[in-house]
Amino acid sequence: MSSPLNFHLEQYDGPLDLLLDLIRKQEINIYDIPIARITQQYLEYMQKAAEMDIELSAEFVYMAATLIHIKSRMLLPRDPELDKLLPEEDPRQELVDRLLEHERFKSAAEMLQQKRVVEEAVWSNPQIAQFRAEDDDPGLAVTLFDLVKTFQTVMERAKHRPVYEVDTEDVSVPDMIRYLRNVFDQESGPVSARDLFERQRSRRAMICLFLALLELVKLQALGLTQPDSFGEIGLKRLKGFEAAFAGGETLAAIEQGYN
Amino acid sequence: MQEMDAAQLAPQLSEDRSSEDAQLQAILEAIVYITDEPLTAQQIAAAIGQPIDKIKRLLDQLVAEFAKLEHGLSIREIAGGYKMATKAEHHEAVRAFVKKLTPPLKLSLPALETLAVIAYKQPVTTPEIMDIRGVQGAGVIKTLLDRKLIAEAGRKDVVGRPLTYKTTKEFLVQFGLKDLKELPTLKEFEELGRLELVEESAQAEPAVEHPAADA
Amino acid sequence: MQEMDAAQLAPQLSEDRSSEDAQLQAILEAIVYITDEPLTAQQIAAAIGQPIDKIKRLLDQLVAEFAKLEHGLSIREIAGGYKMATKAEHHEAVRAFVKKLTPPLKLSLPALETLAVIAYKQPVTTPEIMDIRGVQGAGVIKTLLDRKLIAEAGRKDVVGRPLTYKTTKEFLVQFGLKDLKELPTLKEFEELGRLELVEESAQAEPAVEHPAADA
Repeated sequence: MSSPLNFHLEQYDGPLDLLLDLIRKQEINIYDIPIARITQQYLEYMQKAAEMDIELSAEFVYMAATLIHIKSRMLLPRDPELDKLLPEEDPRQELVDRLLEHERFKSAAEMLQQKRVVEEAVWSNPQIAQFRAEDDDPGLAVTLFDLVKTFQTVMERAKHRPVYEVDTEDVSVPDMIRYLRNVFDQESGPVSARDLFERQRSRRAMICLFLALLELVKLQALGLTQPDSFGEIGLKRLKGFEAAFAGGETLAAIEQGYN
Repeated sequence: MQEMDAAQLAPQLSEDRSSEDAQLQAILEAIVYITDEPLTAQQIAAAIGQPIDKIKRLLDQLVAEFAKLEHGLSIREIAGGYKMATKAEHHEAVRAFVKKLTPPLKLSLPALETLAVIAYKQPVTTPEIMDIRGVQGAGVIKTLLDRKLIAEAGRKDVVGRPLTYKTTKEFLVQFGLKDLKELPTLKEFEELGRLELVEESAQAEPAVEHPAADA
Repeated sequence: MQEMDAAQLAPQLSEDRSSEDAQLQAILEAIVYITDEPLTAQQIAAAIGQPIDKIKRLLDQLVAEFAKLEHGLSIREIAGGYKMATKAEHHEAVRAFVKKLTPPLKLSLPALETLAVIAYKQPVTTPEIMDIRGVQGAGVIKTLLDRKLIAEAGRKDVVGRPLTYKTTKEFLVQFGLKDLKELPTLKEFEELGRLELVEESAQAEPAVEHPAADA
């Protein structure tokens, strides 16, 4: 019995490729694989590859073990009584299914390759650039009217918003506490601490804001968050927020302390 | 009747020739399409190894074919060569089509609000914008910068030296403004709103008067 | 005779309509000529403000017209849209004139196989692909991603939540496919394999029959 692979050692992309080649070259019925013969040829190939220093991947070894396992299962006699109760599947079935599935995708790959050959013989010469050069940028889906109207809405909103005006010259810590109360009355989510500080127009305002924050954190009206280490510090309203401003006493006490 | 006879005879006599002609004409069409520079009949004839007379005749046929009303392309003789192009009478339609293909930029409401604030209050810092809008979040500034509608305008001389922003020339172009002075003031806008109401009620009148005018 | 009567009546009844159709068809030809990305009938209909049914009908007419032997160009349906290109059968003649040759997309057999698995099984995970191919090695996945032939398609809701892959529009364009439905079914490949032996011996016949069918 001569192996079909005696004369040249082809490279295979994987064990399924090798098996399919063995089966197809010898015109073997894939639904009735002579497993002993194929296993022997498979192992011969692996040996030759080793002799020629061709490195085979782990899948080749795994497939060899699978083949030997199937071979041994086919050699084992089955209890005919058990077969009646629980007919055993052909031990080769799973392998055959995998081989057929693999072969279908090999054909699909070939079909794709043929389609590429056609595409490479087809050329296109679109002239859209000539028409595009004239108006480069897409227009805005907004008109000047929209712009003005939007600005008006913003200004209207600003007018009706209860804003606590902080006089930058003689701003105090209690001023800033009231300011923060205003901010967090509207914002339930975290607010960037940096944004708050950047809004301040004077050094004094920033210091007062900082002290006000400390007071509110101490009262557990506000909490500090920092999602990433060295990341942005955020401020968040806590459960104690309402309580801290409920009575006037706590605020009054703080006011006393700073005056 | 004579024509019919000729038509009946022709296929048998010249089937090979006409099929060969059709084949060659197809090749000419493909070649004229693919080349950007006008090709002379001579160049084509030499490249595909065919007599120049034949190529010239077939090119003329091709020119005549595309000259028909139902074709939007034409093969024109330019600088002694042949070149394919869209017909001039469809340029408007094609241009309008290309323009519609690139969808106009949509601005989100926060972006539009921010742009409006910058337009009217420039140069303005991010904290100031947020103050006016009463909203946190400066993410839209980047969008507007990317779309070149606004640009940085130096730092403001206050604590922290925050960056200021201004609108760009692109902004003027997009909104059809000659300069920033052309931006309507809010007062003008409010008056416009009042006029609109008047106009709307005025508009109904002619519709009522119309029959009377006719009579 | 009946046909002639109909033909004689037709021009007067529908002259306006057919001239309008010719005009529209010319515009479609020009549009399909200039565009680089395949355009859907819907896009075209929306952009030129015409009913989609009409546009579809005229596009089909245009496709049929250019499919004729005497045309070297064709209007192909690719990736759900229409695009003009030279016919593949004239590639030899055209190649001599093509200046900017598109770099051929050379894919290794393993890459093509992987692409085939993704095309048929999408969305599919790397382990599933390796299972079918019987080989480890996700290296080709990166190649396919780099060439934009495949894209990530979310995570599969199984242990480890592996990424899944799908083919892209670029895949359809590169392989000249109208849509994924145009791919032959896997079952067809199986039958094809079985038929191959039978067909090989029979292959000579259709080639002989072809001219007879034309006459």
